[in-house]
Amino acid sequence: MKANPKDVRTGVFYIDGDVAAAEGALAAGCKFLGGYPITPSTEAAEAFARRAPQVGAMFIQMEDELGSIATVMGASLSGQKAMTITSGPGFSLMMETIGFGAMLEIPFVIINIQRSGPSTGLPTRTGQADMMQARWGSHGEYEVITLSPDSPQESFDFTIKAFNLAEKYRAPVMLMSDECVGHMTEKVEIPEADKIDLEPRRLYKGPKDKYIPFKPDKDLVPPMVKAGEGYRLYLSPLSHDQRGHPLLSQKSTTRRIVDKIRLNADDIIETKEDGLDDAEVVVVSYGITSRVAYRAIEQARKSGIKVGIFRLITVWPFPDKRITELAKRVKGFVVPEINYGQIVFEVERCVHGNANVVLVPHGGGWVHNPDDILGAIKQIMKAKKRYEGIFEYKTELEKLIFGSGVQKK
Amino acid sequence: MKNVKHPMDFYLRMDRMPHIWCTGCGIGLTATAFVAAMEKAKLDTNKVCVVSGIGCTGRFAGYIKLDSFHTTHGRAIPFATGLKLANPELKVVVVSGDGDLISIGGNHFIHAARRNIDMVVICVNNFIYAMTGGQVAPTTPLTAYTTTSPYGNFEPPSNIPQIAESSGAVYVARWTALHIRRLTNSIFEALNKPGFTVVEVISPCAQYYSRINRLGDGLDMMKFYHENSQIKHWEPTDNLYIDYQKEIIVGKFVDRERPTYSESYKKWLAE
Amino acid sequence: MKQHPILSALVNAIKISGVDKNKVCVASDIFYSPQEIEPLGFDFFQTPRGRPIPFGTGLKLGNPELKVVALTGDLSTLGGNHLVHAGRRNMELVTVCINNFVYPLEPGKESAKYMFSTYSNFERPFNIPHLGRSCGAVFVARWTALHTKELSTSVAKALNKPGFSVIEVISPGGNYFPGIDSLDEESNLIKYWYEHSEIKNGEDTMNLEIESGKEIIVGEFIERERPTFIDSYNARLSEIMGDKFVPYGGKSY
Amino acid sequence: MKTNDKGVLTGTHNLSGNQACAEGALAAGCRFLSAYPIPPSIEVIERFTQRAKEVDAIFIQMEDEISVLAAVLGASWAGKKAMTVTSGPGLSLMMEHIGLGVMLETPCVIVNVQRCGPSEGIPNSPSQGDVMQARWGSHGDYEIIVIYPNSPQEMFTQTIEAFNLSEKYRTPVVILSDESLARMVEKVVIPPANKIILEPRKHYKGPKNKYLPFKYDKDLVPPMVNAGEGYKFHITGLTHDEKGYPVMNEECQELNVHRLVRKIRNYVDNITNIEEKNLSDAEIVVVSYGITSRTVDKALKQARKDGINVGSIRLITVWPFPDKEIMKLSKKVKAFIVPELNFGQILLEVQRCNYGNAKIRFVEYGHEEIQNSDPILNAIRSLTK
Repeated sequence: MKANPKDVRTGVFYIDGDVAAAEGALAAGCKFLGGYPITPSTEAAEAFARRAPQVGAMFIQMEDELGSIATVMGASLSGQKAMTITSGPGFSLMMETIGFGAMLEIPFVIINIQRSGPSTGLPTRTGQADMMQARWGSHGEYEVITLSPDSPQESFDFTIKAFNLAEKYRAPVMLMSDECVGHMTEKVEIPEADKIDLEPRRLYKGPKDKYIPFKPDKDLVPPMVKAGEGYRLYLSPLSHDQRGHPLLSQKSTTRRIVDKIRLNADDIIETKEDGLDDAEVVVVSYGITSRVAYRAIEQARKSGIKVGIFRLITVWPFPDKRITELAKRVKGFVVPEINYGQIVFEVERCVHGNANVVLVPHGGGWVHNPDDILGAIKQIMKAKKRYEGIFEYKTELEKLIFGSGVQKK
Repeated sequence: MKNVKHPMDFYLRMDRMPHIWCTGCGIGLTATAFVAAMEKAKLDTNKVCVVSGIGCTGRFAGYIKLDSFHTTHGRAIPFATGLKLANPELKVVVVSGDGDLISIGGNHFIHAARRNIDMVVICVNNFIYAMTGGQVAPTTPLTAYTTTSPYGNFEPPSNIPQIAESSGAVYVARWTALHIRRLTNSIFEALNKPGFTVVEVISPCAQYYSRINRLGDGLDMMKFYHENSQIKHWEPTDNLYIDYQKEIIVGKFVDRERPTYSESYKKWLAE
Repeated sequence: MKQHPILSALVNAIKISGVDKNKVCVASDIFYSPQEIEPLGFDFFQTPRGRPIPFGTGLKLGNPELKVVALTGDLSTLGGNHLVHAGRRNMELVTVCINNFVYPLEPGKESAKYMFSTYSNFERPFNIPHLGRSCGAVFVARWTALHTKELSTSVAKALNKPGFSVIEVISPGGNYFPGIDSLDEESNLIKYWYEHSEIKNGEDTMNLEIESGKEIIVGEFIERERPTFIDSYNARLSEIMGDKFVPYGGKSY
Repeated sequence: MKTNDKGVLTGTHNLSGNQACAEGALAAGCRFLSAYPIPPSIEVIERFTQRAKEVDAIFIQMEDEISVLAAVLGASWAGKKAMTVTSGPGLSLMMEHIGLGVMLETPCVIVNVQRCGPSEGIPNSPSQGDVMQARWGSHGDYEIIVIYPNSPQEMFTQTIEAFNLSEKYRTPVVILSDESLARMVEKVVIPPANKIILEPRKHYKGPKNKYLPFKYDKDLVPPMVNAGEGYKFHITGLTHDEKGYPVMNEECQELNVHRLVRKIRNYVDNITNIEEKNLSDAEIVVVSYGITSRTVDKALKQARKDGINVGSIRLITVWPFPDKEIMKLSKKVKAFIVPELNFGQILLEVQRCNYGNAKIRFVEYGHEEIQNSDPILNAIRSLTK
């Protein structure tokens, strides 16, 4: 299915990541945004609000994030592609309802423009510290899909991708952007509508009386219907069987909700590899950090170190297999993150002790200094032995603040 | 000149000056009124806590030299509830904006009023989310332009005194930022009244609200509000809706007696 | 099996009001068993606690043809804010607030009921009709669960009335939860309130406080006209954008 | 510091896990409980409120879980030891304020009686699905302490321990429980008050005018004062300097996060509390925590009878995770077995610390068969073949 020309603002624009995300949503046929203002995500909501009436979409600013995410659930069930836009604190408030969406397999998209935390933190500065929260934030067992753009162009493309994944797998999909990408203004090319492929909603085709809400197809994803079409839906967030009736066991639906992502992981996972064929050191990065990493890699290559980059486009589900493969033939992994270690734990897990893992931490507020990443790369090259656990590289900034006084874990 | 002390210095964190508020903003005036009221009330300054949420007014706590707490968005009232219940000697004042108290904090607002928890709530209403760059607020008057209502606001605004009154506040007043003396007096009365007391302050947002709607600078707006305000004490709260650039009814609307939460809790424990 | 009075009232109301059963969606944070719901012939969504109103808002805006009923028990606590703001927007919802004085999901212990009652013995109860009125609802009523006929007519009226309507239903106890076998005790409770209620249509909502030992006033209190959210949205935008603007229909384009 | 006797119900009682938790809190000197009723955590509130009068403690039922935790933080700053109790859906709503608690370094205890999720799940059946959430649930970067007892007796002692840790490191501490532990009634021995050691609040001693809310000591934990003592301090959820004033730059953010993370990570060895059973000769080690560990013990007895050298590690503090211990073990044992009441959460951590040394078997429990030790036995046997 192709995008609707009415929705797509074809052309070349000079816009920031937030606006690009909003345009992407509209191009993907998103017709509903329930939002609440929070720095640094507001530009996206503003852009959507401006364009909404022109394409027959609805923007409503709710009284809080609890409300905005709940409206998204309703709108999606009534047949619209729906999303919400927020940042860390709002994201935390949405957690309960994210679990609800996962349980009822409601397709929806959350755009999280990350900022520095915890709590209010630095509202106007960047961060990447919500990555684990995106995966584990709500109670109980569920799986999500997250995408992580590093440029306004990608914010546009990945938002469309996000909606496609949401419709395909009927799962929560999160675009984990950050303040840097959100406020970075760059050239964004929006193609013609017929160049944009959209995943149509999996609508149920069979006879009305035969409809079973949670009866999965082969790929473990059940087709769905719209509200108000006389299917007599009964949807309850209690653990349920295929008919949606409460069932005192997690073995059926809840298990499938997890499996439908885990077993389809290979189709979902998308990564970008650069110069890995001869690499001795691999920089694993995602989002804005990968742009900084490229700089460090250039410098390292200049000085004759064989470095490659492994970029996570979909951070969740995590590309376990590929990392394990790589670990067998490289010296080590450098993981720069704008946090004090989240994805690095996943890398450590998949490496199985076959290579060194060096974390380049950053408290947030700004991006890494390429020299730190370079330093970490050199660190691995000169490492004689296998480290016990993750080696936390001491960044210039850290030295500046703490000297070498504070001992490491 | 350096060592000349301003009478307000005692109540302000001079080491944090200059403050972040724009010229022509009404929050500074609210601070002035609050400090004046504090002086008048002669409370033990060690026992007074100021709690704020997030937003322009959320920074209020940061400039007042009392035990001051800057909490999360909309949660100033429950945080203050905890303070008050855990240590009943404290006098708790919540100062925050319209978006913080009425929008995301609306539930806590009505419930604290229902419980009649002993606290003073000063709500600075500037009709807009200023800190995030001028989005539509539940108090934005009809037809006013904001960044998320680019075609003019079509949602009827909240009537803060009415919500407060109908959910059980014992004292409700509204003034514009320029009614300094009356505002001071209201805050003074509120400080001395046991129970959930609400003072709404109509304040201009010179940066966003006025710029988007072309209403001149802060002082023009402040003057406008002041001149177009009509003092009607005890006006039924139904009539207190604010229309875009129209007359604003101000005054003291509610002043009644109800047992506070702590009182009824003690009574219940005694039974 | 015994059908819960509120459900039967809802079904009658749909019959009386003549709205298309298939277009009725019920968003509820109260659990009803599928055996209770499925015969009734409307779509039923159990939402997270306290969120039926925003959830219903989404349904309504996603497809304005729907008739959305928000059925809620925890409204006076978790969802109070949503009530206030949906009322302000005059979102087109029928909100049926089941006021059972307790959290029905809790074990039916007396002490528990006593302690956890929203209106626990020293806290002042919310005057829900008054709150509904002052936040802008266009139709406000209160009945006990045994006023089946009146309740159905009120819900029917609300279904046909454009705008946000609040109907409070006094229904103590928690019989609609499996595993709570307090039926007699609690149908007695309902009977008690039924007998101690007096009908005063159009009563000023100020006087509707629920106080133990006092008669409880029921009836239809408010019926007024205000433009709904979608109306005022369309009005404003066509005023600004002129004929360029396509009124919001919510059809899936 | 000893507790005041009023709170301590010295003697031997038959208590459910939830009641033991309430008793533990009272014994630890907790005098403020704020909660919103949600099964299966009710009994804690009941017990606490029944005893509230005797010890003049305060209970307030707020309008939702968001305000609940906000009130707890407020109470803690007003000088009371405060806690809240909830279950999965409630914990999800509390996430934002866990972040605030971490940022303001506010001592408080959050008890999460787990139930099957996601969303409403199965309200009245046990689960261990919130283990990762307890660590990662709030936005931004932080470390937190999570304790998971496995019997009413331990619920009592560990609740006291939780308060001590929260006071010592000035951080919110999460106690994980679950429906079956909460409802299980066992003998609980409550010692006399003078036998219970409590960590006093790390109160500031110096001169009033010199006080800086976030000026930290060597252990990276700043001393604290209470509201209403005349210090006129300011604290904010924004990134702040040691005065507690917001500072909007990278260095300050680095300083904050660095300290919030390190004040826990640097003391992992002091915090970690694990129970080891016959590891000396063990070739197979079962890593378990909470309610599942009780089933493990049954399985181990049987396996030992069959002459298989199995040992077990029980995580009493789940977070921070005992990386070192698992690493050490992974070098000398053949395999790990990880039984959990979820679809694999701590399993991931064990895999991480295993460094590819030992085999790992995951035993997935459904809440129905939690009593049944056969799945673990089968796993053990299959590994010995």
